[in-house]
Amino acid sequence: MARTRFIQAINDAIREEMERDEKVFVFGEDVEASIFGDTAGLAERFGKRRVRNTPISENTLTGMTVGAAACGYRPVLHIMFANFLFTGMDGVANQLAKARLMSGGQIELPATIIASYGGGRANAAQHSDTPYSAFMNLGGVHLVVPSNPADAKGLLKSAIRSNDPVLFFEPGGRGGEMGDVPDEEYLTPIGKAAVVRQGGDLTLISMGSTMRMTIQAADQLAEQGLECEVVDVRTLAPLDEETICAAAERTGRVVIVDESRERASAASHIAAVVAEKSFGHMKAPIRRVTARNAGLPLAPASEQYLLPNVDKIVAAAVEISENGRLPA
Amino acid sequence: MARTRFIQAINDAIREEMERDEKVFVFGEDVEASIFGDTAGLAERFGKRRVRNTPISENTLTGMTVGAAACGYRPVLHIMFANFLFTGMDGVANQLAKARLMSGGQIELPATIIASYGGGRANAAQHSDTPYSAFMNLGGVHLVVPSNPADAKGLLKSAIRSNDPVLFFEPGGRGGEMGDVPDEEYLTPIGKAAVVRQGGDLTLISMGSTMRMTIQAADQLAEQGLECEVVDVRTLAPLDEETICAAAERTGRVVIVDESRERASAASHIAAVVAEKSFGHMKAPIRRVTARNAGLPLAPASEQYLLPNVDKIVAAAVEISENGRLPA
Amino acid sequence: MSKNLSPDVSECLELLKTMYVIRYAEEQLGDDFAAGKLPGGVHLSIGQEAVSAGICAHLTDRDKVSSTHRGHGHFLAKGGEPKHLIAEIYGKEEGCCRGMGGSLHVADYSKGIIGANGIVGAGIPVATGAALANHLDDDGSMTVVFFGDGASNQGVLQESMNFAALWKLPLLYVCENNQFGQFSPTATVTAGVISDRAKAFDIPVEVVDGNDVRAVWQTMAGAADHIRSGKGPVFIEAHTYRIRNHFEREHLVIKTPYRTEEEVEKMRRERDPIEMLQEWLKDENLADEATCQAIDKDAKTLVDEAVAFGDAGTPPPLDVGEKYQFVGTSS
Amino acid sequence: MSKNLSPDVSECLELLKTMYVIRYAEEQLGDDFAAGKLPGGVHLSIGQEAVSAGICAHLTDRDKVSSTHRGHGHFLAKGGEPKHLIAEIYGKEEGCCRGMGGSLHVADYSKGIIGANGIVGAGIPVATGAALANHLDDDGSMTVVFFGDGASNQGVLQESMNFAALWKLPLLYVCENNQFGQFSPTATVTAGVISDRAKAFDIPVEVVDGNDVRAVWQTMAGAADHIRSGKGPVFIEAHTYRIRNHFEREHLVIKTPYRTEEEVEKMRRERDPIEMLQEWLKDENLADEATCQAIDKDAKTLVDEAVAFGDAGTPPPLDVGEKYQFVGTSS
Ligand SMILES: Cc1ncc(C[n+]2csc(CCOP(=O)(O)OP(=O)(O)O)c2C)c(N)n1
Ligand SMILES: Cc1ncc(C[n+]2csc(CCOP(=O)(O)OP(=O)(O)O)c2C)c(N)n1
Ligand SMILES: [Mg+2]
Ligand SMILES: [Mg+2]
Repeated sequence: MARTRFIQAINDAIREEMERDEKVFVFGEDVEASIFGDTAGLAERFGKRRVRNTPISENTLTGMTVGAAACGYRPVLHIMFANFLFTGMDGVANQLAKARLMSGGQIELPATIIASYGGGRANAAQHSDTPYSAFMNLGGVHLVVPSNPADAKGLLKSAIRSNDPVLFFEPGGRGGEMGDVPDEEYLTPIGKAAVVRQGGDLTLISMGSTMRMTIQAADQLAEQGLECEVVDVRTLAPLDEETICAAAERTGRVVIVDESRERASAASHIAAVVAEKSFGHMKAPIRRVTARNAGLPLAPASEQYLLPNVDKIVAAAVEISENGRLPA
Repeated sequence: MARTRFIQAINDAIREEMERDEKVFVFGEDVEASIFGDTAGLAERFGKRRVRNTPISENTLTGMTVGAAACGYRPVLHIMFANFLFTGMDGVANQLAKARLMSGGQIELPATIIASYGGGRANAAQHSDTPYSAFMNLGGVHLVVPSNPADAKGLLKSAIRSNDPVLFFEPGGRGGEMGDVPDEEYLTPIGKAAVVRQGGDLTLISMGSTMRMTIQAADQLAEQGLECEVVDVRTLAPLDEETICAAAERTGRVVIVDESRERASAASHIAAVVAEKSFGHMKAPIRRVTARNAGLPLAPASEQYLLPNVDKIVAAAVEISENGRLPA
Repeated sequence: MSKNLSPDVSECLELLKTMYVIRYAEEQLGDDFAAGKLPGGVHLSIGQEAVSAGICAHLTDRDKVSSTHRGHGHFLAKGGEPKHLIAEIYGKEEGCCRGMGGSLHVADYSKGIIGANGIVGAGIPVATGAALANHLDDDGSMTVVFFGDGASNQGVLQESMNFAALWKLPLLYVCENNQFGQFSPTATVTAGVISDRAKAFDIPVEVVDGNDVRAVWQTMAGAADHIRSGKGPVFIEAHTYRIRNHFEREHLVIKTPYRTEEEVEKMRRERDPIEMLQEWLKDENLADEATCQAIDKDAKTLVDEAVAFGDAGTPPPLDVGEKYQFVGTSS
Repeated sequence: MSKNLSPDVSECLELLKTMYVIRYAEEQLGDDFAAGKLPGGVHLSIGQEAVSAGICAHLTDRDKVSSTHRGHGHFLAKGGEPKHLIAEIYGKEEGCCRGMGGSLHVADYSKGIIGANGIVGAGIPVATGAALANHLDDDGSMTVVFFGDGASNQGVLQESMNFAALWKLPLLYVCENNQFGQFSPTATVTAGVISDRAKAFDIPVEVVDGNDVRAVWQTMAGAADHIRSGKGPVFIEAHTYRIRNHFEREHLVIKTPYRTEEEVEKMRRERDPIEMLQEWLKDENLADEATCQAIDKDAKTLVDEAVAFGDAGTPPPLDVGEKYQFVGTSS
């Protein structure tokens, strides 16, 4: 184990996979200079043939990803901010998510797209969306959302090795966060959630950027006498319904925390799955703590107001706890 | 009342609103020739200044919609197939949904986008998506999904008059369906669901293209002794949670039917709302009948297999009915 | 680009055969559609066969072709089997895409046919990625992207040309200017000369009579040479004409005519690429009537066999959609 | 396009003032950012002021300007109030967008400033819609869209030019070629000459020294004339140079230099648009040192007042986000 920065774990994952398989190449706007640091140093190591700075042309970038993947390569597209996925949406929604199905399974599409998402840093509305929920509905792309350096590395390595397309959503602005990362090689499986904490009173379910506040909320609730089971969903598509439902059923009380907007969110979906599959075990309303249904303003307090936070999670948990209030 | 074709009701709505307000104009690829018929005859009536055939450039079309709306006009963009919204996604997700918020409320954005959606007609994966669910998560656009000619007309008129952006999702291939449309002028309010049938055993909730099969399922269930309350959601954003929850609570048993793919669908969202707000009234798992998580194949039987149908609705309803099986 | 190369007699006869196969296959599909036999719609390229034939004659299986909603001709000319095309459009398991794609999505990756595309213009970025793969392979292979005059107004064309020019990608742009995009005459929705758009990127441009298959072949000979030698992309604008409807039986929905019957008739009479080639062959005494008829017959037989194959095919299993969606493996 | 018109002395002094205001406002914002005072980031246009000033001098409130992530100069030159700009970037309720947009989204619709844009290139389609509104208004008003060399590689540029050329929209394209897109020198990501891309659409092109405010003013005089008289769009490529970072304190994240300090220093010394104009005014004996200093001082005062205004502003209420999202009314 080594204490590793989040961004470094991502960088390590790409480097290791580029070493392993020369069909892997990285491209995107300024991947050499690397604003976030996740592709830093790769051009020096692997050369400009495999680390390609591109023009600003998101529609073509996503479409190229499909073409290169269908023709034998393993492209890793760095799209920078997740909002730019919308700018290049056709290549994802109409091509990447459909090309294999439409071909009757002729091809593999080993493509990875890295996107940094999320608000809370006064980046204003066009640089702070959490769009994974919208992509969940596309059906044809896997979605991973790591919450810590170890998972980031393990999930990204799995994504790059996957013969199916994977969108890797990197919680924005968390690059500096440290976490323990195994020294030996490992993969974190796509499609497996993790129970990161045990507790019999309540189940908190979250992913990516909101995991930290979810765990803080669990700490706070524990201090107040409510023990929470905490699930890190890690993969939104395919969704590990088994682990999620089992954790939900163990307590019968569920709060789902998700940074995306409320409507048709990952949280809504997980709630629906629990309400459908684990209904008989539920003892209380299934609560969701999400962003509100609006774009994010610049003004920091107004922005924060719209986002999930520890207090909102605690309040939701308390509301559905056994007594409907905090234990004394 | 006059029996009116679905497509004609849409056409009438646009015509009436163009008569009413000269700031309304229609544009899009071949809106003059009008493949679906919904914009047919408008060019003859209002001239080419207000009915504008455009090049095939979806990214610019959606972006122009924002510019024209912010500068005093009421653009109605016909994007043809809803999949092409993905082709022009930036203008919707990053501009239209955010421009007012980012300006601090300086402007109104009276823009309407018409898109035909849905599968079941062997149009293959790129012409058969039901993408309204993905758009629900954007936060900054209203979404209406009519299921019959009267609502289509009333909702589209409201959309065109709305000072906020509205995406109007037209169930594809239903143009020929007839329905009674009031003779006098009327508006169907955005944000109001309709209870279209009473029944104490079970609540079926649906919208747009899946309403007809939902009502057929209710008929079939009624024959078998299960009386269904049926809700036509009509507007997905804003969502009429009040009407939906009240209908859910009246029976305590809910099946939600939605043509979009299962994950992060409108159905998932409605289920989550019910599981959160009406939990105490629920007597059975909240069931969702949606498309499966894949693109739609050409081969008709394989396509149908993935889509909701009457049998699936009936089966889901029976599953959660009082005895867990059909009354004898 | 070298221009002196022109197809010899046997090459001409090959081109003739390719065009006949496309013609018969599409006539069949038109009839099938009218008869209500097809599950989905079809866009026919009848009258435009020379572009597919002339371009693809210079390609091998290692080369890629990215195509459009009007892609049957590209598929067949690039070596796709007629029976796999027909079975696909019939929605049968035996089709090139196992009945999953249909007319809008015909593909045979083993032949380098990386797919027709239902999104106008979207084949361009996909092809750019394929050309990047060729470039990385560095084996002299290339990619051809076909697209229409209407598709030229999608911004991805400009984006792609910038990439291809910068990175000297082995990518050939073939704009099939058939004078209409759906029901809009090209000039009403397209400013300037389409191929001029390539000039700003210093991409060499050729404008060719797309109904003269020998001219297309010849232009392509030079373009392919240029591209394979690592000199970067080329842009060919092929002028042709869509004789058939935009989609079959369009008059059922389109009430106002967007062109005259006389215009179509004149093009059919005077500019049929098959007739043009046959006449030239006969005028030059390179092939007689019998030779041409034999080729015609061969093509017809091939298509008839393909139809029989399609008819004999089976509908795919119900649950294949989810099965084909993901491969589920890792490297 | 007529070219003989050039700015008179009082116009030159106005231009000088505009440039000074932009300069001081942005220097302030750079200092503020370094001091950790700003809620978000800023992209400064220092060194590029002449483009904003020279272009916008010919616009009225009825005309629209669509801008970029580097949009403070456009905002100020188009008549936006410095205090509304500063307060906005400080995230205050008193800002032009009530603190909702910040630097990336400064807009004042009452002044025809229809918004900076955080999505590179996205201002182009928005401006096309605004120009369509101008066109429908048919009152001689026009729209200017500013965008960078990097943004020129977004396909929407081609798409928009096609619309504007076809419909003769009163739209001016101003490409601010400042030689970099983020950390990529333009030539490494951009093939050919950007303004050549307009030529395929038969859009008149002007290339101008974007640091020579009089040249920009003069070019714009002709362009505006052309556009307002209904002749359709014009494309101006203004060559300039970004003296500051792409975003402030970029060296904290970007470890490898993408240009030399000497290059920047040389541009700062030799090509400062404010210095260039002042020197010319003095050389030509059109304005003396004192006149220039007075303008400098006025501008500084204006910015100081704006800063005081911004500092005195209040954070917006917590719940405004949802409030501003929709207007909730109907026509
Ligand atoms: C993104 C997108 N927009 C619109 C359409 C509808 N559409 C199908 S074909 C077509 C016209 C294409 O014209 P062109 O590129 O000239 O090809 P042609 O049909 O003439 O071969 C249009 C608009 C589509 N399929 N995809
Ligand atoms: C769609 C999109 N892609 C990428 C970015 C990130 N980005 C911000 S500024 C910029 C460079 C823009 O270069 P240019 O257009 O030349 O403008 P300049 O910064 O030089 O003024 C990039 C890539 C973005 N904001 N939007
Ligand atoms: Mg065409
Ligand atoms: Mg630049």
